[in-house]
Order: sequence, then C-alpha cells, then structure tokens
Amino acid sequence: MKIIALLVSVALGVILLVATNDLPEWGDPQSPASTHLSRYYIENSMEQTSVPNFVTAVLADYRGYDTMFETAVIFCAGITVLTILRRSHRRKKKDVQPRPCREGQDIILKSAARLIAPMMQLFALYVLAHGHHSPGGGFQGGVISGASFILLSIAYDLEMLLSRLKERTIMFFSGLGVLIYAGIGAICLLLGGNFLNYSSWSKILQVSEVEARSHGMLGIEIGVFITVTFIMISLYADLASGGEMDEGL
Amino acid sequence: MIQSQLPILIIAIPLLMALAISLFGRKSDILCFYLLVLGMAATFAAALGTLSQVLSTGESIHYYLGGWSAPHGIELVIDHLSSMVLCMISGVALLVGVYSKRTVPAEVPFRTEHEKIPQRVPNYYTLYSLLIAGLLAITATGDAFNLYVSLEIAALASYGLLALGQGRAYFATFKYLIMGTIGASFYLLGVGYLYIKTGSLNMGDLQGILAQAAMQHSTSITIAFAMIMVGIWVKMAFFPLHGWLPNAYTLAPNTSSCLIAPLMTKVSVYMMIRLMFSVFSANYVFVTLGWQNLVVPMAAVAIIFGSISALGQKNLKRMLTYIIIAEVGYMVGGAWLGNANGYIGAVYHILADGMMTLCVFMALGAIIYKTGDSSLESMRGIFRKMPITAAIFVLGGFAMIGIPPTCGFFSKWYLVTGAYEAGQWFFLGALLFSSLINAIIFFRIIETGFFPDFNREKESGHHEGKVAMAEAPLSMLLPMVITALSLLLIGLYSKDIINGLIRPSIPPGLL
Amino acid sequence: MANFLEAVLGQYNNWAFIILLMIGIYAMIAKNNLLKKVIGMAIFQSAIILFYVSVSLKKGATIPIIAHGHGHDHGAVAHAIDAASYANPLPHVLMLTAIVVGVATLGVALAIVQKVNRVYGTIEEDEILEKIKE
Amino acid sequence: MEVNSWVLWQFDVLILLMVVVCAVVALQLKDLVSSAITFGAYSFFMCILWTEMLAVDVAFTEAAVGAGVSTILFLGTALHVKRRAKD
Repeated sequence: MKIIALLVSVALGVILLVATNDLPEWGDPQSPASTHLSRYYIENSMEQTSVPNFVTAVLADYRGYDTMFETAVIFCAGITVLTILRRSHRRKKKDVQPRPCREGQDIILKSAARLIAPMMQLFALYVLAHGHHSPGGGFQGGVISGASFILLSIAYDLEMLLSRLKERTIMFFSGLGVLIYAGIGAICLLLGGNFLNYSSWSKILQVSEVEARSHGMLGIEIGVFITVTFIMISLYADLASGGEMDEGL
Repeated sequence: MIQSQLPILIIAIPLLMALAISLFGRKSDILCFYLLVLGMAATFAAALGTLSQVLSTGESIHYYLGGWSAPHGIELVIDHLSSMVLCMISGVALLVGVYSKRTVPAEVPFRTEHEKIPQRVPNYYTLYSLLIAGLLAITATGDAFNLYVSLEIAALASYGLLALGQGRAYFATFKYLIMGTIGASFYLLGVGYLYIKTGSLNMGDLQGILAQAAMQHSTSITIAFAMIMVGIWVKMAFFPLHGWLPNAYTLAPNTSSCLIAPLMTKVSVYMMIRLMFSVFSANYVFVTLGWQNLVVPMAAVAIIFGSISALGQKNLKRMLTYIIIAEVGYMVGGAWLGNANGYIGAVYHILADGMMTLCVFMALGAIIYKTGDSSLESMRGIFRKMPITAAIFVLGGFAMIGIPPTCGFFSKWYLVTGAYEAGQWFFLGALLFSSLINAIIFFRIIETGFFPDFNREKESGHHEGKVAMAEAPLSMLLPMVITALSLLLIGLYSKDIINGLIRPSIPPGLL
Repeated sequence: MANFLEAVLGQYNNWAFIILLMIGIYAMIAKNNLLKKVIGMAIFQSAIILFYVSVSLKKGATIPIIAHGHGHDHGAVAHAIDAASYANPLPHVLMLTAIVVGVATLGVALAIVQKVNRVYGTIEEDEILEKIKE
Repeated sequence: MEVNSWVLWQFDVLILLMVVVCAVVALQLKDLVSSAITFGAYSFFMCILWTEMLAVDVAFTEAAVGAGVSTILFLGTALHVKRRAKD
C-alpha cells in the first residue's frame, strides 16, 4: 500500500509540475483568470448590487445558487452526522466515568467563558451585518457564533448547553436557515423574477432594484448565519460526546 | 409563467421538500413518507414538463439564476440529453420512494444493538430528498464549479444513506468517503486548471474558449482534462478505481442500495459525457488527444473483470454490484468509441441500465424483505413463494443479458455496432463475453428459483402444493411492476427514444 | 543561474501546493490510522484551496473591497474602478464554498471514524481488516 | 529578487515552509491529540498565508473554521478513540 501511495503521489507531483510550465505568470494582472469574468465583477458589481465587497457580491448574488447549495451541504452534513452517531439513550449517570479534567470545577475558566461568549456573539452579529463592506458575512459570523456556544459547553459541559438549547430546537433552526435562503429565492419566483433574482423584491421593499439586491443578500446571509451556527453546535455536540449528548469534551 | 420556471422547480422542489421533512416530519414517520412521495411526484412532473418543452421546441432551455446572463451568473442548461436523465432520476426517486414505505421502517430505525434511535426515519428521508436534489442539480447545471458543489451534496447524502447498513457498512463507507473526496478534489483541481487558462467557469463559454488553437495544444489543458476524467472515474467506480463500490453497496440498507445503485454511477457517466462533449469537444477528445485506444480497452477489461467477479459471488447483492462495475465499463467504452453508434449506445444504456438495475435491486430487496437472506440459496422455490417478484427479477435479468424485447438488447446492439465501426475488437469481444456470463448467472438463479428445496422437503415431509404464497406487500409490488413494464416499454419504443431524444443530442464531430 | 533561481523561486507557490497535494494523497492512501487519513484529506483539500487563492493574486493589487464604498453614489464610484488594482474575487468565492464543503466532509468523516471505533474498538486499518476476516 | 518585490517573498516562503512542516508533523506524530493541535497550527499558518495573498474573506473563514471548529472536532474524535496511533 505504501508503494502504491508513493507512486501515486509522485506521479501526481510530476504531472502537476509539467502543467506548471504552461501556466500564465504568477500574479500577472493580464492573465485570463484575472481578465475574463473577474474584470466584469470588479467593474460592475458596485453599480449592479451596491455592495463594495466584491467577494460578498459574487458569493451571494452572481453565484448565489452555489451558496444555496453550500448551505444545504452544511445542513446535510449535520443531518448525516446526527443520523450516524446519535445513540438512543443516555447512559446512566453512575456508568459514566468522570474524566480527570472534569473533576475540578474551574471557576476561572467558567468566568472567562461567561465573559467572552457574549462578546463573541456580538462580534458574530457585527461580522454578519457588516459583510457587505468588510471581510465576513453569514458563514464567518455563523461559525463565530457557533464557536461561542461551543466555548460555553467546553467551559461548563455539554449537558448545560443542551438543557438550555434542546436538540430539537437545534435541528429546527438549522433547517430554518436553509429554508430562509431557499424561501427568499422562491419568493422571487412568485414576484415574477428568476430564482434568487433579488431585484424582484423591489416591489415589496419599495426600493430600487439595486438596493433590493443588497437587501436580498443580507437576507440570505442571515439564513446562512442561522444554519451554520446551529449546525456547528450540532456537529460539536455529536462528535465531542460520541453521539451520547452527555458531557462533551 | 410556470412553464418558464420549470427548470429550477426540478431542483428546488426536492430541496424544499427535504427541509419540510426535517422541519415538520419529526412528529410522525408516515408523514415523512407522504411528503417525500409528494415531492418526488411533483419533481417527476416538472421533469416531464421540461422534457415535453424540449421536445416541442427542439432547442435547449437556458435558465439564468438570479437573472444574470450566462458567463457571469450560473445557468441551468436543459437539452435533450439532460432532460432524459432528469426524467430518469426523478422517476427512479419516485418509484423507490413508494417502495420505501415498508422497507425504511423495517431496516432504518433499528441497529444491531437493537436500540431504537430517535428521529432516524425523518433524517433518512431528508437525506434521501437532498441526494435527489444534488443529483438533479448535477444533471441540470451548466456551470463547472456548480457541478462540484452539487456533486458534494449528493456524495454527503449518499454517505449518510449507505452508512446505515449493518455494522461493517461503516468501514466500507469510510473507504467510499475517502475515494469520493479524492475524486471530487481531482475534479476541482481540473476545473482550477481550466479556470487559470481560460478565466471562465460556464460550460458553454469554456467550450468556446477551448476551441481556440492555442488551447488545443496546451499541456495544462490536457492535464486538466485528465484530472477531470480521473476524478469522475473514481466517482463512477471505473475499473482500476472500483475498489470501494462492492462493499459499500452490498452492506447498505436495501432501500439505499435500490436508490443509489441505479443513480450514482449513471449520473457520473452522464457527467463524463457532458464534460467530454459540452466542455471539451469530440474533436479535442478523439482527434487532438486520441486516448480512445487506451480507454476503450480499459473499459473492456472492466467489463470482463466485473463479469468474472460477479460469477464467483455467492451473495446475490454483491453479485449485482459487480455487474454494475461491468455496466460502467459498457457506458465508458461506448462514450469513448468516438462514433455516433457508440454514443447512442452509451446514452441509451444510461436510461436502460438505470431502470434494469433498479428492477433487479428492488426485486432482490423484496426477496430479502421476505426471506431475510440474500444468498443464492434463498432463491430456492422462489417462483412458488413470490411468483410476481420472481418474474420481475427474471425480466430484469433478461434485460441485463440483452434478450430482444427488453431494453438491454438495444443498447448492446448499438454498442456492438459502434465497436465494430471503430474497429475495437477487444471491446466487442468483451461485450459478447459479458452477455454470455450474465446469461449463465441469471439462468443459474432461475434454475435455483424454479426448483424447490428437495432436501428440506424430504426432511419436513412437505408436499409441493403446500408451499405458502408470501408475496411482497403492494407498496413494494407496484413500483416493481411499473419498473418491469418500463423495461419493456423502453425496449419497444427504443426507436422513438433514440430518434427523438438521443440523436438530436449527438455532439458535432461524431460520425 | 539567476534565471534558474527566478524560475524556481518565482514559482514557490506552485511548489508548496504540489508538495502539500503529494503529502495529502500519500497520507490518504498509505496511513494506517483512519484519523490520519482524515487529516491527509483535510491537507489535500487545503492544498487545492492554496492553488486557487494563488491564482487570484495580481501584482500591485489590493484586497477585493472598495474602500469607503458607502453611500448611494455608486454611479460615480463605478467609473473610478480599475480592475487591475483589486485581487481577483472569483477564486475567493469558489474557495469559500470549497472550505465549507471541506468542513462538512470532515464532520461526516469524523463521525464515521467514531462509529468505526465503536463497532471494532480500533481505528487502525490493519486491525479492522483482521477483525472483518474473523 | 525583482520578480517577487510585489509580495514579501521572504515572509511568504517562511510561512509556506511552516505550513509544510506542520503538515508533515501532524501526520507523523503518534499521539492523536498532539496531531489534532498541530493540524490547528497548520490551518492557522494557512490563514496567515491567505491574508497575505489578499484573500481576506478566505482567511477569515479559514481562521474560524480551520483553526477553530475543525480543530475542536478533531480533538473530540481523538479523545473518543485510542489516543496512540501506530503510524
């Protein structure tokens, strides 16, 4: 097996090195990759969507269909992990061997986590809301806000988190996020535009079509945010407890 | 209005239905089933709608998502070829959906340790619907990168569906996951090389740029093509890269294998054909590169390997998985023959093989559901116990052998003609050889099925007439009968399908 | 000599990406421990991301965000945009999607590893194969 | 080195070196928990590299996902399986 692997990896390396000779010079502003499509995006996205961050504009609007599937992929992963790992019943309290690190109730850790978590959530919301103008957006914000819950459940334990946030709620919200995304797209159909054509929202929102695109993007970013937040919690809860949902790490 | 929005409905309905099942189906399992069947029926109707639209106008439909025109936004392209595959996918999804009414509650919630796992059935149906959404999105898309994302969603859902089998299924699925990720990553790398050379991701746009003379002889484009092909071959389990398939499909729950076995490999073949002829061109693949003399014999080896391995299997389900590997060889070989007859054979075989794989897997699933066993011995006396199921199994077997009124005959006819025209004698021989092996396999099963177990009868002193009928329930029989009829119909109307649907999609440059 | 150095060092991004790809695929095929295979998989995917990101770079460009692009005077701003002064945003978008797909695959892979461990009591491939044979 | 004057190439090469070293170390360590942490370091260096290659959004995502959540997921798995790997 090792020999096969070595052969495959060396062959791959050699083939890619051969291909390298033929590529345009690194960093050339006139290379095809930088001129054909990307020039259009850079020159027109501000005018057409009024979003200064090109990445957000392309991600959420020009290629919004990709992003919808990306959100669905995350949702799908959450469901798959849950289906594979989840165990039926919790083990009885007395069967669980408390891990050594869990014995001391660390007051410093808990207090710090309690202080940091709200800050993280606030920052996550900022990243979400300011994604049009700076790096960030629904996905990054969602991961940060998911991480704040993960932090809490590491400092305390998973049961504390799950007693406040039921599993059913987690799954409900993670589906809801994708539904918000696909729903915004589907309402465009009802308004007479193509799927995910946010400019048709201008009839409802009473703004110009360009502004409507900007608002539509914010809407779908919120959907992505919700899904990612809850799927990150769900992934952590499943993987850290081995599907038992007891104490976590 | 709805007419012009049909292409997106095909993809949006299963996606929204997955969410609906996940959000509202948690209360009762049977509600999930009805939601799924409803969604699949609506999808099938939408797919038929686009098919009739394509047939009546004779032109492909372009649907611009977000209202952005072609190279800047993502577009869906539905032409003759993709509308046919869309109908097949949604049709199979509907049939398996109906079929799953009894099988899913029987095999999904319980595990080997006999504990009931909460929410298993709604999750299963959610993944089912997401898988179908992914496969339909692969088929409809006109964007090379979007294909990757759709591929991944279909792959992730299929890992979930396959892993729910018996204990050993997890390890098999892990291997599948590793191989699947390698395949998808190779595809992504190939698209990256195409992007760096052309600056575009839209398939139609790419084809236009790649037709330039400078691109035709570029090394990195050749390597991009090789990467993409290797990636897809891993996904479809083409011969030297097939290692993950038999275990993953054999150990999976029956409903999952009924769904995934007919669809996953065929959609990968469709992807290969789409990329060969709609991103690159027939001229580039067969004249500039001229790799057909390498790939077609490889396909012949795949056919021979698959057939011989199938002959050696005791477990019927495992035997069928090896036949799938052989069938992949048929389609890859046909597509790479480089002439019109080979292309027709390969495309027609996507449809025909999808339906016949479904037919035999569903019949076998019904037998397993009743007898709890998938060895050859479980077939003993099956004609007496489950006459309809057995008849359907035999019909599927006839189609796989290629006996005339069934569809299997016509695809083989075109493949053999194409191989003859291209002078690929080894491939032609492999086709005939595998028909022979399939005949041996299925007649052996039929023989076992016709004769009751004499030894057991002697022991228990039963008479022949006393064997009780134990036919599968109606929810399983109905889709099986429809599938079996479709095998005959696709065969009988083969001329119309080929002239109406496949011939208009023959790419320019194939003779 | 100087040319050669330029040719080798000027392409160091390609070197790094190829080396990482080779490490990743070697680990995915050859490593015995399933978790190591998963790490190999993650390295393989991030190598591809590195490739795409280095495609997006332009000489003398800045990050693909219009500074002070607030407000509704976008008509005026649009004229001033010079495509060569911003990095190419499209590969960034594609790679955001690829990272998300990567973490989704990672989660599923880890779940399957844990389940394999639960069924066989080990995640070493050779030991699992032995147990399957029994 | 005029070719590379447009990026801090010394810095670039240093980080690429660290990335490769972290990748190899993460794969070679026998202790899976250390391996997971090293992989987190790998993601972190990747993130620095991408910031410097002007891909700020990608870097942000990688910092949150690669160095943050996937390290935790790796750790969670490493603690549930036998911690010592054979290779």
